[in-house]
Amino acid sequence: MPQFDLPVAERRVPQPEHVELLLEAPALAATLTPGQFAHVWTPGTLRRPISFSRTTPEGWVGLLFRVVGPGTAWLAERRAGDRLDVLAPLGHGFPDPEPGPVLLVGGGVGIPPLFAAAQRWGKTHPVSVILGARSADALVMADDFRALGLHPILTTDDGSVGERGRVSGPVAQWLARQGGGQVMACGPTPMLAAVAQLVGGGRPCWLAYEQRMGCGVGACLACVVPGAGADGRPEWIRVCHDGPVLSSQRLLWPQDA
Amino acid sequence: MPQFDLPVAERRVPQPEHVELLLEAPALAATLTPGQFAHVWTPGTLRRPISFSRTTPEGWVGLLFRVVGPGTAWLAERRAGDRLDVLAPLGHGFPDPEPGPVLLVGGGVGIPPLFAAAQRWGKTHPVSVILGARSADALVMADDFRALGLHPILTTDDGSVGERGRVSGPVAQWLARQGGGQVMACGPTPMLAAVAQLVGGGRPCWLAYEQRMGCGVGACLACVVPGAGADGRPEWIRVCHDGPVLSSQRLLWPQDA
Amino acid sequence: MDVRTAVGAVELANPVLAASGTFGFGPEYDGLVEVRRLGGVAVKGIAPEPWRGNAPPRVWETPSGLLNSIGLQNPGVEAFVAEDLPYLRQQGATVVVNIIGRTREEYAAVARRLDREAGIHALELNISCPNIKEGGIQFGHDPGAAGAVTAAVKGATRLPVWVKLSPNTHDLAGMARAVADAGADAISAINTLVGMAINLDERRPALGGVTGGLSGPAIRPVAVRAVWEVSQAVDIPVVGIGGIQTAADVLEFLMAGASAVMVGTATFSQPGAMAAIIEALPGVLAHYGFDSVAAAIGAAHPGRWTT
Amino acid sequence: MDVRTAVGAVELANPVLAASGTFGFGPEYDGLVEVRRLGGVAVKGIAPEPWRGNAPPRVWETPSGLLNSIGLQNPGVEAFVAEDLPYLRQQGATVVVNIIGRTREEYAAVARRLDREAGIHALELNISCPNIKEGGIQFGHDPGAAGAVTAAVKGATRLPVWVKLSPNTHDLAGMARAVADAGADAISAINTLVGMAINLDERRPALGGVTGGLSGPAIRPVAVRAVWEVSQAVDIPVVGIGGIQTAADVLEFLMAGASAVMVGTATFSQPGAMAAIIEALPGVLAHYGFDSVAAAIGAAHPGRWTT
Ligand SMILES: Cc1cc2nc3c(=O)[nH]c(=O)nc-3n(C[C@H](O)[C@H](O)[C@H](O)COP(=O)(O)OP(=O)(O)OC[C@H]3O[C@@H](n4cnc5c(N)ncnc54)[C@H](O)[C@@H]3O)c2cc1C
Ligand SMILES: Cc1cc2nc3c(=O)[nH]c(=O)nc-3n(C[C@H](O)[C@H](O)[C@H](O)COP(=O)(O)OP(=O)(O)OC[C@H]3O[C@@H](n4cnc5c(N)ncnc54)[C@H](O)[C@@H]3O)c2cc1C
Ligand SMILES: Cc1cc2nc3c(=O)[nH]c(=O)nc-3n(C[C@H](O)[C@H](O)[C@H](O)COP(=O)(O)O)c2cc1C
Ligand SMILES: Cc1cc2nc3c(=O)[nH]c(=O)nc-3n(C[C@H](O)[C@H](O)[C@H](O)COP(=O)(O)O)c2cc1C
Ligand code: FES
Ligand code: FES
Repeated sequence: MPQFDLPVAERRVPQPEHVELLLEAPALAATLTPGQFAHVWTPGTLRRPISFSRTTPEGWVGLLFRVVGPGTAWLAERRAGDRLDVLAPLGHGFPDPEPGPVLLVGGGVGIPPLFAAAQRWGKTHPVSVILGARSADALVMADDFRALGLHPILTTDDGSVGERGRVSGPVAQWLARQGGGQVMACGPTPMLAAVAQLVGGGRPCWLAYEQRMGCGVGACLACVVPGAGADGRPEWIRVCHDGPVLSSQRLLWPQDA
Repeated sequence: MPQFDLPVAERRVPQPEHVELLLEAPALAATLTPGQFAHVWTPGTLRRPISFSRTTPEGWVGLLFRVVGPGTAWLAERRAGDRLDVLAPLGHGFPDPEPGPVLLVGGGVGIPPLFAAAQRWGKTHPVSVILGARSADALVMADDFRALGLHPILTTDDGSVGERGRVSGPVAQWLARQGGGQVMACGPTPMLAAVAQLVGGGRPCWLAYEQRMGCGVGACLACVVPGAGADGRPEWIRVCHDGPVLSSQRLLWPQDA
Repeated sequence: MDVRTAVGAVELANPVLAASGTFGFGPEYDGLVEVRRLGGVAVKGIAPEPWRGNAPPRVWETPSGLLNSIGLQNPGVEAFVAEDLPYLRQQGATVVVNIIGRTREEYAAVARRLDREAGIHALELNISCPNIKEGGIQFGHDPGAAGAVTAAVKGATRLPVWVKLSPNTHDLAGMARAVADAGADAISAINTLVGMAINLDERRPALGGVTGGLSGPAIRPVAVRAVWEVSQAVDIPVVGIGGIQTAADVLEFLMAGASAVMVGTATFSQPGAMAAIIEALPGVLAHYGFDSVAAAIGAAHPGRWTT
Repeated sequence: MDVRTAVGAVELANPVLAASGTFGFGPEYDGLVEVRRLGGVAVKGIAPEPWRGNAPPRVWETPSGLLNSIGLQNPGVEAFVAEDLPYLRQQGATVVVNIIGRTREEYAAVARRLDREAGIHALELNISCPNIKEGGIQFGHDPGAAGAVTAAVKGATRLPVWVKLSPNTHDLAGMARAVADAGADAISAINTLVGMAINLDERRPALGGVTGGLSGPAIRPVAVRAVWEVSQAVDIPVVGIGGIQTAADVLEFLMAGASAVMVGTATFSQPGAMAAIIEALPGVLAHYGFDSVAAAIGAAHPGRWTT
């Protein structure tokens, strides 16, 4: 995983409190797998992990984030021409899906890596998209999916756009409708747990996980989540190195841990 | 001593590594005594003390500094329109001189407060000026003194401008030439000690002192220098509150302390 | 929003006090800080006689921190009573007098002298200053000695006695129990950490006193943990100190178990820091779902976690 | 410019080593850090058997600092020897193996097992990790226990033994003397300070392990002072650790008395930090008037001040 010093090509504000920085990075763009992330330098003692949201024909890569604290606030102030120091591509992204339908489920700032997945597999697989957020102004990239010819189902907690409620309803419907297929999801941990439970053991279910990180490269053992080892015994999985995309089968959920 | 949020009206670079910021501060300009200083907010845990270098007819005040570390480096990046958070005017400046000749002696970044003194007393008193620095590119404000109609004698350690050597030579000559008069000086502590020794006890000698500061307002007891109390016993003098301008009579020099 | 709090019998209009040694005796910040708006003011440490303190330089900036080696320079208790106390009394400030000594008897002597004075609300025993070279320093990490000096002071005054602990020990809980058992009315935590810096140009320690006390945001995690540990070890109230800059920082200390806090180093950079914190506190409490300062005290303690 | 140095019998091409726990076992930073260019690598603490460590979250950022509560998760000595050591051996790195245990015997067992392995240059005893809840923690502040574990390890290996001290004590000099008397070949100072933070949203400690170890620039003044004190208390070499980010920081530790240094937290933010420091060091030494690393060691000690 090399280190890059990348110029910001464009800065977008898709929603209030959300910024997408497009970085000029043709070499990186060519090697990215959807679900991989960048560990981005910001002032302070730790970098910030952000998933890649897209690649573009110009050889740009996107980082779309919500401003939640000092790190993302600093990033949000970057302008075209400024440079970002990023370690990338980090971790394992989504595996190439098997033939058949693919469901992408994204919640909040978990949506960006699923857009990257839609870019990659939208033409080779029948892709359905379900996006959730607290409210309309936290729902990002719906238009980007539409521009790919996809028709995302939207849900918001407050009903301000799409269906009122969580993604679980539409996910359950999709699962009931489709005999087989596979699911890729990214979002808050409770959402991932709900999706994993709905999917159950019958179909592949890939989840892009979050955990507080130190190094981002597997060295410090900070970013662990509980998993089931090969022998079924509990083991720690490093999100940065073994993930962030993990099979739902490999994870132990808080209640099982 | 109030707190001000002052816009930078102009930024000048009088020498490499030196910056003068002119701040729009009519209320402050009206009350300043030469030798008083500002405690300027910079990122980090402490403010930075900088003497006022001048006032202007527009109601501006100047801060002229050399870039030596992170605080002054940050200040040097300020541009017209940026704002500075300053506590000012702090401390006691030079007292109104008695009638008669006045010698101003400035070394390096000790020159600015003496220019402020020249502005104040250049018309009411016969003022002589001796300025010293390491080399030509550390000698500031000579032209400003000339613009007041004064003829500063210049000395540099390396002889790159003016006389080669220290200010002591010209100071001794001035003292020998003038029967009476008074001296105001600001610069590195060894220079102040030399000036004080040359002047001796016969004439008023006012020195603008430096010491590492915490609060800048007299509360923390950080900025002390050894002085002789009223009863002759050693006591600590707070540079921020009792100074920075102190009578040479009040100070104990390192060798006496 | 009810921001009132109490440290034992000492009632405070809000939980934000000025920390000892960073606020002089009050008048120095005149025009910048209204002392009567503060929860209280802890004055510079006072000894029976004047102390000279350490050679300059006495401060040095470090990453998010400050080293100081003032060395407890102070005018002595008589000068304090005659020259400094009247201002604070007249301002109606809640006054905590920080006291220092080289021996148990010296501490008790200051306490006894101050017991006669009006306008003092509590004494704070600084048994933790890392800058004095005399015997006093052992009070900071020896539970027996700390208990003995606490008892001596309690015997010399009717004023509430707060004991200020040093973080430079592995056994904060033991120290806290020792001073609580000896009758302390509250514990202040923490004083500075021992640290030092080198002046590379001069090839010598940056501070005249060689080592100094580290304060500022750098030490906040050490302070929060001290408050956490001490507030669970004893039943007397804890005053949290160390690196506080914002109302959110105050809430962190409250949730860790502090009943009030003190702000020190932040005042140097921003004299208005305490006023700004007091102004912001109601909004921050509300944002995190508290309806009073009291409700936040100890809210993160075991058994009270919401997740 | 001669940047070579030595920690007792261990000769180093330069004084900059990777600190234990922040650099894994080396290959994690492949492509970003060339381990053979470093002065050396201290690997993650190794116990006789695998340790599970603490619950996440395990890191939390603080002002100029980092809290961690990894809790010494490690694969155990057998897995380390089979899976991790070969990479470092093959890279030709100078390898310091950090070892941990719950008892004196466990430390000795790891040391005995590693004594048979090629490619290890020193052992570093972590007697100071604040994150383990078992008996081990007492080694960190009890000179007797620290001396005993040092002696036990010395008896189990021919490798040089460095003992890594905790700053969470008031008597660093006493700890240093105890381990030196027990035969330690060098002292590493310091490990992390005990600290904690509260997650305000969740109303609970931010770290799964509740308290954690504070590292990063915030602790540099504490570390410099530890090196200063320890290097004057004992005659064995000292390895300085804590908050180093730049070549000037390295010089500060050298002047305080360190013979070499370790860089930890800085690598997280800037994987190239160690390489950049090594590259800048000759220029920085020259700027401050030194013609070698050796000349700078202890240059600020009493009796050597130039002013
Ligand atoms: C693999 C991965 C991919 C991510 N992708 C995205 C993305 O595409 N868009 C996006 O908006 N956010 C994403 N996040 C979350 C993002 O990293 C945090 O929002 C961000 O680090 C917050 O930093 P801050 O300084 O603004 O906030 P603060 O909350 O002040 O950060 C404090 C510390 O906590 C860490 N932290 C805070 N929130 C999180 C979180 N949710 N997950 C992990 N660490 C956290 C920070 O990195 C920092 O170390 C991702 C996280 C991970 C682990
Ligand atoms: C009353 C007074 C008036 C001053 N007036 C001027 C002026 O007009 N022009 C000018 O260029 N400089 C002046 N100085 C010196 C100026 O304060 C320092 O150069 C500046 O603080 C350096 O900050 P830094 O972060 O760039 O450097 P650093 O050296 O990194 O600063 C580290 C710390 O040391 C302190 N410090 C460093 N040098 C000095 C110094 N010489 N005196 C006091 N504290 C110091 C800083 O304030 C800071 O706290 C004055 C100092 C005092 C006390
Ligand atoms: C310059 C200075 C002087 C101090 N003097 C004293 C003192 O006299 N007595 C005392 O108990 N604490 C003293 N302290 C410690 C502070 O009261 C406080 O405990 C410490 O600075 C941590 O808080 P902070 O990080 O908010 O500054 C002093 C601190 C500083 C910075
Ligand atoms: C994530 C992390 C894990 C650590 N693990 C160990 C360890 O296993 N053994 C040890 O002796 N020190 C360990 N340390 C302490 C470091 O080696 C070092 O002493 C400390 O972080 C201070 O240096 P720094 O400020 O450069 O990080 C760890 C530190 C961190 C941040
Ligand atoms: S963040 Fe260091 S191992 Fe994952
Ligand atoms: S700087 Fe605080 S008293 Fe002068």
